[in-house]
Amino acid sequence: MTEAQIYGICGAGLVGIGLYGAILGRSALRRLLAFNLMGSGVFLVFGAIARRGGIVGGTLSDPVPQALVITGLVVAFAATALAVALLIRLAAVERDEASAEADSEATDSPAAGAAPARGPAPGAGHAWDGRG
Amino acid sequence: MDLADGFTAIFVSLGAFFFFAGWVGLVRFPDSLSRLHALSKADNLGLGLVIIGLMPQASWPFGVLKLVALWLLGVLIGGATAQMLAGAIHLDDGREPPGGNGDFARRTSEAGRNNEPGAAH
Amino acid sequence: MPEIPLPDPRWADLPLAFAVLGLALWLTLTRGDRAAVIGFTGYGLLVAVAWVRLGSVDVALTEAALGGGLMGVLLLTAVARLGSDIDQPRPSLPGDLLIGLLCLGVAAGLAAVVLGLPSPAPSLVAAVEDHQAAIELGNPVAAVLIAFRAVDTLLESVVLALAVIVLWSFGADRAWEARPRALDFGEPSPALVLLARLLPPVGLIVGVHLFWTGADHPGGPFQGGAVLAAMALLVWLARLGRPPPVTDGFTRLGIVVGPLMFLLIGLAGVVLAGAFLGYPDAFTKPLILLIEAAKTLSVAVALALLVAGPPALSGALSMRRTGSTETGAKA
Amino acid sequence: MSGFLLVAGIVILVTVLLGLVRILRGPGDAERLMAAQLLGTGGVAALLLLGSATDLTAATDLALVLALLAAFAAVAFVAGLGMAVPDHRAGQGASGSASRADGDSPAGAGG
Repeated sequence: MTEAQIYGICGAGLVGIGLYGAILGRSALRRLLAFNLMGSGVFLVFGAIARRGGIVGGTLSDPVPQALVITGLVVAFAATALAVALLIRLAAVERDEASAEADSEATDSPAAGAAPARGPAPGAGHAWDGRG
Repeated sequence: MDLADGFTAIFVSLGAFFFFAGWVGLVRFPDSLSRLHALSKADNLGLGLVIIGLMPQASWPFGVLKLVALWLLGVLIGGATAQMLAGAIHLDDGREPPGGNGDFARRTSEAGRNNEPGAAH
Repeated sequence: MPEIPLPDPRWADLPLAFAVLGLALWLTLTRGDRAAVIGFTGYGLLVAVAWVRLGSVDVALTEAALGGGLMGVLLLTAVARLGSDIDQPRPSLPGDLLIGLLCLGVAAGLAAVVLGLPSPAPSLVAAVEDHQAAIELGNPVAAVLIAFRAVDTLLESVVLALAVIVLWSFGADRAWEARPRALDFGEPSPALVLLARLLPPVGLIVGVHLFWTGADHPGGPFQGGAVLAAMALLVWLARLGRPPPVTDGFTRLGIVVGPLMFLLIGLAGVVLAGAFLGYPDAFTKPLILLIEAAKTLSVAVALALLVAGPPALSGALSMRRTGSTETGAKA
Repeated sequence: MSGFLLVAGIVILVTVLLGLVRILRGPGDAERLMAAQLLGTGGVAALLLLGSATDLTAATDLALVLALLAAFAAVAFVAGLGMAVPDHRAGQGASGSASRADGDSPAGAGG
């Protein structure tokens, strides 16, 4: 087995593991991690192809797939950062709703469930100010 | 084989030994602070000896300079992170509670961040 | 001492590949979110070493800086902020086993494709080498990024700028004038402050070195920019400085200067070199350096701001346990 | 000489890979972080040896970047821990955030 084959198969395995985790992950953050594993598996398969091309061309690695992987890594990071921001926003909104529900149960008035014009909900402060 | 190669062989072997020792300590030591101590050994002695050993093989001057910079970086970062981690795992009796997954590190902050002997080697 | 023959490199490759797969499997199945994220930072380091074994130090540098460094900061702060690090039961779908088998099938199929790749492998090495001399770059990967597939790189730098804009839009309306607060974790430990004072000058040198050496050796704007961004994050985490407010003009300029410079020089190429993103022969190297310098700055600013989060009125500050450092210092 | 350096690099790499056991076993997240740190340091040493053995000078640059950035996980971990044990603010009992955080509190974790 050449190293291209070893890491290529490793990349294939990572795609499988990432796919499984993206479907059955325990939490949204874990599914995000799994998605990154999947991406890194695809990149490794690219790396295997680059390595094979590089050997044919008499160098270590074919530069064109390498360049694609570099741009891909940066874009994947940007996408992950956006996903993390969305997760935190979602958590803030959920917390708002949970506290609104708890308040409405406490005051025993069903009409307060909608809670249209309240101030910032307690507990939302640490997650980007709750609802805009 | 000449003198420089012999020098390299001795110091790199010593460095590899300290990585092994650090691993044994990390896996076998009973509590967190001892494990941190073992990690610091690998961090500072292992990497340091490997770098000293590689110096005769490096190109002069930039290769050697980079190695020196790496060693300084390793000592600085290793020391500072060990200090931070020691703060994070510090408990009053310094022993590990029989907790399960992840709860140990979370019981951190009250006592945390004071100077922990044995952490900054 | 007898000369030791070169060992079979598979002694390194096979354990490394198994460790990467095992770590990935563990961090998919383990219970705690924070444990999984810590595993993921280790995973990034391992994959960086794997890329060296695949002969690509350029990618390894990017993976080490992004996957090992910045991703760790982004995800660990996210775990802290979400407060979700409690054991969550795995969602038990009825077709659990079926999904597992299907994923195994996908992996096996892909592995079969990898093993059955055509031989001899298609290669663009010769094509790159033929034209590399014309743009005076010794690093073939840099040549592909900045010249041969310049449109990709241009769009990619635009994507980074757009990502920052989208991220900012996640902030609350009334927080628009405020600063990003995702790294706002209360009083830092003294060791962190020391590190944040000593490391950034070194990181600055390494980042600029990576950008400069990227013309002829592995490195480049992405790798250099990522290292610079990491140094900014360190300063912000230690509260020696704060992320700029999103309304700050210089920050905004920093985000767009890379794509803008790329675009302007590319448009000038229509007139001077007869093609969009073409470089006139006399000024090829200086123009490329100009673009790469601007891109390094933009990548650094954009990556740091992506981790720093959208603008917010209150950060982790409101959750901070007061006085932990003070009591620690006295003890 | 390069044969010896490669062997040493492989030995160190395999050693720190075995340290992954600590990531798997924990028991605390601090232990996992230590194993990741060992991975970073050992990776730096292995890269230096590999680079010296195969005349891959760029490996030193990569080792520099690894050494600089491997510590960031520890930094973010310790900084984020301040959040994991939130103070129990008055009037928060019913809110979602407090009930979530309870799982992380020292009282909850000691059991």
